[in-house]
Amino acid sequence: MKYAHAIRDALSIELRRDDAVVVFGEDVGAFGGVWGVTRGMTKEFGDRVFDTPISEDLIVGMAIGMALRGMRPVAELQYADFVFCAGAEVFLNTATYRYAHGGLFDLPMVVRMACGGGGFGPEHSQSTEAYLMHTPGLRVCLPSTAYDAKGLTLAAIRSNDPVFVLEHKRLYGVADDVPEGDYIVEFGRARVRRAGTHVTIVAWQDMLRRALVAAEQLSDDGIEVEIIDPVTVNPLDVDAIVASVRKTGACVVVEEAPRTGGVGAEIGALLMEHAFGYLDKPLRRLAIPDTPVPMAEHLVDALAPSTADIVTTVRELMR
Amino acid sequence: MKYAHAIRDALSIELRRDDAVVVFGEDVGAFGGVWGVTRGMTKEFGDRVFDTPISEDLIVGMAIGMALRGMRPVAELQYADFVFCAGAEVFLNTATYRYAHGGLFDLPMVVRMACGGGGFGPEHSQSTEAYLMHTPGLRVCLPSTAYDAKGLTLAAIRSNDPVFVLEHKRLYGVADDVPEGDYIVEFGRARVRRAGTHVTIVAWQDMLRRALVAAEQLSDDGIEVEIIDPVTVNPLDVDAIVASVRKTGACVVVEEAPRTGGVGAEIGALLMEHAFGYLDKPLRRLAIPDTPVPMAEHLVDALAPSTADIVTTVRELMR
Amino acid sequence: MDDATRLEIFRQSLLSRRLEERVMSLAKAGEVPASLHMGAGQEVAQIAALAALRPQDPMLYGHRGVGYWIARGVEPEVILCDIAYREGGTNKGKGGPMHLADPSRGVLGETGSLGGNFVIGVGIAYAEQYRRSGNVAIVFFGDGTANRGQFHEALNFAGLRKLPIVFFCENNGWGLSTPTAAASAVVDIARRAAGYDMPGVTVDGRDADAVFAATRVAADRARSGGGATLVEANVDRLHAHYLGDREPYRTDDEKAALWVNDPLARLVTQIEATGIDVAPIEAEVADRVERAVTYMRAQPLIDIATVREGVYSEPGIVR
Amino acid sequence: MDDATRLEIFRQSLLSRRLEERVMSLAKAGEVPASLHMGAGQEVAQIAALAALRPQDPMLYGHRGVGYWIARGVEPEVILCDIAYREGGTNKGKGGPMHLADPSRGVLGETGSLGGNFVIGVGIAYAEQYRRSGNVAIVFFGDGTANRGQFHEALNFAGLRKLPIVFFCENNGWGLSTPTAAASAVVDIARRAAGYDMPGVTVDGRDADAVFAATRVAADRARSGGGATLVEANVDRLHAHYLGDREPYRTDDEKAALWVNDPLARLVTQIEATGIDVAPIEAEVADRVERAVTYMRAQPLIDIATVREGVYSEPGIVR
Ligand SMILES: Cc1ncc(C[n+]2csc(CCOP(=O)(O)OP(=O)(O)O)c2C)c(N)n1
Ligand SMILES: Cc1ncc(C[n+]2csc(CCOP(=O)(O)OP(=O)(O)O)c2C)c(N)n1
Ligand SMILES: [Mg+2]
Ligand SMILES: [Mg+2]
Repeated sequence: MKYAHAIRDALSIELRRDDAVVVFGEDVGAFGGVWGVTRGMTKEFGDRVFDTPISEDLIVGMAIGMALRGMRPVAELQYADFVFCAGAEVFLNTATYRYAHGGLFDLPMVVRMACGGGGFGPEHSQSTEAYLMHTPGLRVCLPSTAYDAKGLTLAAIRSNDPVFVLEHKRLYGVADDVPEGDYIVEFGRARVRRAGTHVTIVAWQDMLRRALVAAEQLSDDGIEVEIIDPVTVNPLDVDAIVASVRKTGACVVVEEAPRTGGVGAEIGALLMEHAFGYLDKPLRRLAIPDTPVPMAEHLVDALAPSTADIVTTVRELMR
Repeated sequence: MKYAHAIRDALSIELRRDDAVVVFGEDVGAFGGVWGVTRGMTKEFGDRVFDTPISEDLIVGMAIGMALRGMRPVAELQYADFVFCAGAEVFLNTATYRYAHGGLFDLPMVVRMACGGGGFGPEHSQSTEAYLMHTPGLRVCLPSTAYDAKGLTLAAIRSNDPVFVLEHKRLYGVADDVPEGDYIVEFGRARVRRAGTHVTIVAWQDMLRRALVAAEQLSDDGIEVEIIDPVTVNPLDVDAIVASVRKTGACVVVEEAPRTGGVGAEIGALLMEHAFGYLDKPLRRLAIPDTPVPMAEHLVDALAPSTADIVTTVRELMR
Repeated sequence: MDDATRLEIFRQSLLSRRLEERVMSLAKAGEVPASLHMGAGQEVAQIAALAALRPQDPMLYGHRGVGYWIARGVEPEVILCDIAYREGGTNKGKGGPMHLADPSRGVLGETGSLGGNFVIGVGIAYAEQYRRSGNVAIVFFGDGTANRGQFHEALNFAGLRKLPIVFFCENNGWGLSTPTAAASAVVDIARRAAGYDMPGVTVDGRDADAVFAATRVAADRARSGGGATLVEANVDRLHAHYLGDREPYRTDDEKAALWVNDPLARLVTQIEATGIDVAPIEAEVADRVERAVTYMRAQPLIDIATVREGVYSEPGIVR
Repeated sequence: MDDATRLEIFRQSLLSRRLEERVMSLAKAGEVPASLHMGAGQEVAQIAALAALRPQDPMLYGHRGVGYWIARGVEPEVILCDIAYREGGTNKGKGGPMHLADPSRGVLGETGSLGGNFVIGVGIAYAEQYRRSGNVAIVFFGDGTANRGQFHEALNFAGLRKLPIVFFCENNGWGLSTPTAAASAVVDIARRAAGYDMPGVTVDGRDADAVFAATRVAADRARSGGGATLVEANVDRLHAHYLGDREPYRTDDEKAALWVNDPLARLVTQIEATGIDVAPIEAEVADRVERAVTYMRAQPLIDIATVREGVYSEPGIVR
C-alpha cells in the first residue's frame, strides 16, 4: 500500500471508530487534498471531511477549539512551511494552552502537512521539524514508510496531546507492506533500519532512503552502516541513538533542513552529553547549507544531501 | 546610560542621519513603547515614529514592503514570542524574499523585540533566537549590554539584510558606559566577557549576567571560567567559541530557552565538528527544561538556569 | 430584562469592581503581582452579556478584569489565588489571571497573544454545532484586538457555516495607548460584520439592559441555527491599561469625564428606583472580598516542584 | 478607454494567452516544469488593470498566469527562462514563475504563501506616500486569498492611512477546488471594503473597458490622496488550477460554458469592430512566442554553483 493511501486508511479507521474525529483543511473534501490523501473520503464520511477557506490560522485555531470540546480534529496544512502561516496558533496557542491553563485541558488534535521535496520553491519545500521540536507541548512525527505513516497517524489521533505529522512529498507514492486494520506505531521508539557496526547514520524520510542506498554502496567497501530512523523527534528516542553510537563510535546525521539549529544539532549535543568518550570520530551533519530551498529541482538536488554526499562523508570519516 | 536609552539613542541617530528610516510598532509613538524605548521620540521625529494597529503580520510585512522601496524600517514587536503572530512574514517572507527573487532586492529592515524574563506568562516570555537562527536569511542580534544594544542597533539599521534584535526585558533598566555619537558593533564577533582557563561558558543577556556572578564564586574555588558572549547568533562567531574551548577543554552553554533544539544544541554540534579531541569533558547545557515559561515569577526562577545552577554544573564538570 | 436579572448583574458587577479594587491595592502594596488589566467600566457589559447566555455556554474571555469569571460563579478566592500564584486557583501559577480556567463553568480560557480567541472560539462553536448541543459560544475581545488577522479568518468561517457563536467586542476607544481612531479604519467595529454576512450591532455598553437585550437576540439567533453575530458594546476603560501605565496619553479631566458615566453608578440608580437599598449589598460584597483576601493570604505559593507539570497529558495515548 | 489603449490591451492579452499555451505544451512534453498556474480568462483583467496605472507603479502580482509581466513589458524570453530555470530569466532558478522580478518595471514579486502580498503591498504604498512619489501600488490576489488574515490587517491600515494602493481581486469563483461560496461568507469580496472605510467596487472582469475604468478611478483616487480602493473583477479560470489538476470538481460542460465568455474573444470582436484585422497580430504574436522558445532552448540551465547566492546582500553592512 502506498504511503498516501496508508494515511487515508488510518484516517478512515478513526473516522469510523469515533465520531469525535473530523478531518479538514484546504481542498481536502471532495477534491481529496493536493496530495490526494483524502481522495474519495467524502463519499463515506460526508461533511466530516471538509474544506476550509484559505485561512491557516483558522485551520489550526479551530482544531484547538474543537479539541477543547472533546472532539479529535485532524487538520491538514498543504505545506509544512505553513506552520508559520498559523504561527501564533501553532507555536504559541497549541503549544502552551494546556500548560497555561494549569493542565485542565487536553488537546487531542493532529496537524498533518507535507514537507520536503523539490520543485515547489522556498515557501513550499521546508521540513520544519526542528522548529516544532524546539517547542515544548508539541509532539512531532516523521513517518518514513507507509507502515509508519498509518501507525503514527492512528497513534496521533488517539493522542491526547497535539501531534504534528510531517508527511514527505516524495514518499506519498511509495508503497510498502501495510497491515489491514488497526495498529499503533509508538512515539519515541526509534527504528534500526539497517544494522551495522562501523558508523551510525540518523536519517528519516527521503534522506533515510538515500542513506539506505548509500549504505549498500559503502558495504561494498567493507563499511557497515547502522541506520537509525528516529520515527518521532518529540519524543526523541535518545537511548536508541546513543546505544548505536556507543557501539559504532561514529555518527552522521542527514537532514533535509537548514544545518544550523537543525535536528542534527540536537543529536550532536545529546551525543556529547550521553556518549562522550565513545565517539572515535566527530559528528558529521549533512543538511541544507543554511540556504532557502530554491524552486528549480536541479538546484534542490545540488543543495540537499545526496546519496553520493553520504557515501563521501562516511568514507572520509572512516578513513 | 541604560540599555533602553542606548537603543533610543541609536534609533535617534539613524532617524537624524537618514530620512529613509522610520520606527513603528504598537504603542511606540507618543506613548514611547511598552518598554519605554521610544519615549519622547515623537517630539523630535513626529510621524516618523508611529503607532500601528495590533496587527503583527502587518508590522513585519509592511517593513518588507518599505524596504523593497528603499526605506530602512525599524519595526517593534512587543514580545519576541510575537514573531509567531507574524509567522509567515518573518519565517517565510522576510527570510526568503531576496533569495526567491534572485537576489534582486535588498531588505534593509530591522525588527526589534523584547525577550526573556518572568512574570509575563507563556506567550510573553520566550527567547526565540533558536527559531530565528534556524532560518537562513535572517540576521539575529542578542545585545547583552547598553553598549552593544546601541552599536548593534546602529549596525542593524545600516545592514542591507533583515536583522532581528532581541532585547532582553531584564536589561532595559541596566546601565553601562555608552559613548556619545556613532559607533558600530560588528556582527559575528563574539566577546570574551571574562578571561579564564578552566572552562568556557557561552551565555548572553540575562544568563550572561548570571554566568558572570557564578564565575566570581567559582573563582573562589580556583576555577577560572572564560565567558563568551556570542553577541549575534547569525552570523555566529564559531571561531571564537572554538578557540576558547580548545583552550579550556570544557564548555557550558547557558540559555533562557527550551533546551531541545536551542542555541546550545548548535554549539554542541559545532564543537564536535571543530573542537573534537580538545574537549576533556562533555558539553553541558543549562536551559529551560522543555517547558513553557510560566507566569509566576517564582516558578520562572525555578525553571530558568540560575547562578547556583551554573556554579553547581561547573563544579560537577570540573570534579 | 427583569428586575431580578438586573439585580443579579448589579451584584456581580459590584463584586467584580470591589474585588478588582482590592487587587489594585494589594498589588500597590506589593502583596500580589500587578499583572491584572483592570476592567472597571467594562464589567457591567461583560456580566450583562453573560447573563443573556446560559451558564454552560462555552466562553473565551478577554484580558480585561474579573467580571467574566464572577459572572460564571468562579469564587473570588479562586480568582485571587490565580492572581497571587497560590494554591487554590485554577492554573497553578502557570497562567495567572491571563489563563484562569474552569471547564465545568464553561470558562475555557484565553490566549495571551491577542487574536487566538477568535479562531479557537470558532472551533468551539463548530463542536457545538457538530454535537447539536444547543450551546452558544461567546468570545470577548477589545477593539484593538479586532485588527488582528484571526478576526477575519474566524468571522468569515463563522458567517459561512452559520456557527452558534457571539463575537462580543468591548470597544473602549483604546488599544493600550492608541486611540481606536488611530488604529482602526472604522471606529464602529460592528460595521465589519457586513463582510461576513452576519449581523453587526452596536450597543451602549454602559447600559446593562441594552447589552443584555442585544446579546440575547444574538444568542437566540445562534441557538436557533441563525448563525453568528458581532455585538459591539461601547464602554469606557476607567483605569489605566495596567497598573504600571501612567496614561500620558489621556488627561485627568478626560478620565474624570468617563467616571461620570460609570455604568455601575447607573445600575445603582436603576436598582434603587425599584426600591432596593444597595447598602447591604455593598456590605455583603465588601465582606465577601475580605474573606477571599483572608483565604488567599493563607494559601501557600505554588510549589516550585510542580513547575513542569501540565505540558503533556497523562497518559499521552489513549487506545 | 481609447481605441489605442484597447488595442494594446488586446495585443498583450493575446501574447499572454499564446505564450501560456506554449508553456502548457512545453510542460506536457516535459520540456519545462509544470509549475505555472494558468491565467487564461483572467489575463485581460490583469492587463486592463495595469493599463490604467503608470508603467512605474509598483506591483505585486498574483500566482495566476503571465499577463502581469507582459503588461509591464517583460520579454517572453525572460518569462520562459524563469519558468524553465534557465539563464536569461530574473531569479536564477530560485523562484521560477512564482517570483519573477524586475524592479525597473515595478515588478516587485510575490509571496509564495498567500496573503503576504497584502501587507507587503501596504509597506510599498506607505513608502510611496512617505516619499510623495505620486506612485500608486497595486496588489493582485484571488478570491480565496482574500480569506487570509493579512487581508484584514492590510486593508485596515491602508484604509486608516489613506495609502495610495489598489487591492485588485480576481474573483474566479474558485480557490483551487473550493467554490468561493463554500469558502467565503460573502461571494462579493468588494463588500468587505466597508469594514475598512474604503470604496469597494465589483466589475465584470471579462470586460476590459470596465476593468480599465474602475482601476483608473481607483488609481486617480489613490494618487490624489483619496486612499485605497478594493476592486473586484469577476473572471473565469478557463483552465485547471495547475497542469496536474484534473478538475474533478467541475464538469466539461461547465468549463465549456466559461469559454463562451472568453474575454479575449470579446476583445477580438471589439477590435475588429474598429476595422482592424487581428490576423496579422496573431501571426506576429505567434512569431514572438516562437522566437522566445528558441531563445529559451538555447539558454543553459542555471549553474548549480550559484545555488547559495542571493541569501544575503554583499556587503551586508553599509556605513
Ligand atoms: C498579538 C498581541 N499583540 C499585542 C499584545 C499586547 N497587548 C495586550 S493588551 C493590548 C491592547 C489591547 O487593546 P484592546 O483589544 O482594545 O483591549 P483593551 O486593552 O482596550 O481592553 C496589547 C497591545 C498581545 N497580548 N498580543
Ligand atoms: C498560505 C497559503 N495557503 C495555501 C496555498 C496553496 N494555494 C496556492 S494557490 C491556492 C488557491 C488560491 O485561490 P485564489 O486566491 O482564489 O486564486 P486562484 O488560484 O483562484 O487564482 C492555494 C490554496 C498557498 N500558496 N499559501
Ligand atoms: Mg480597547
Ligand atoms: Mg480564485
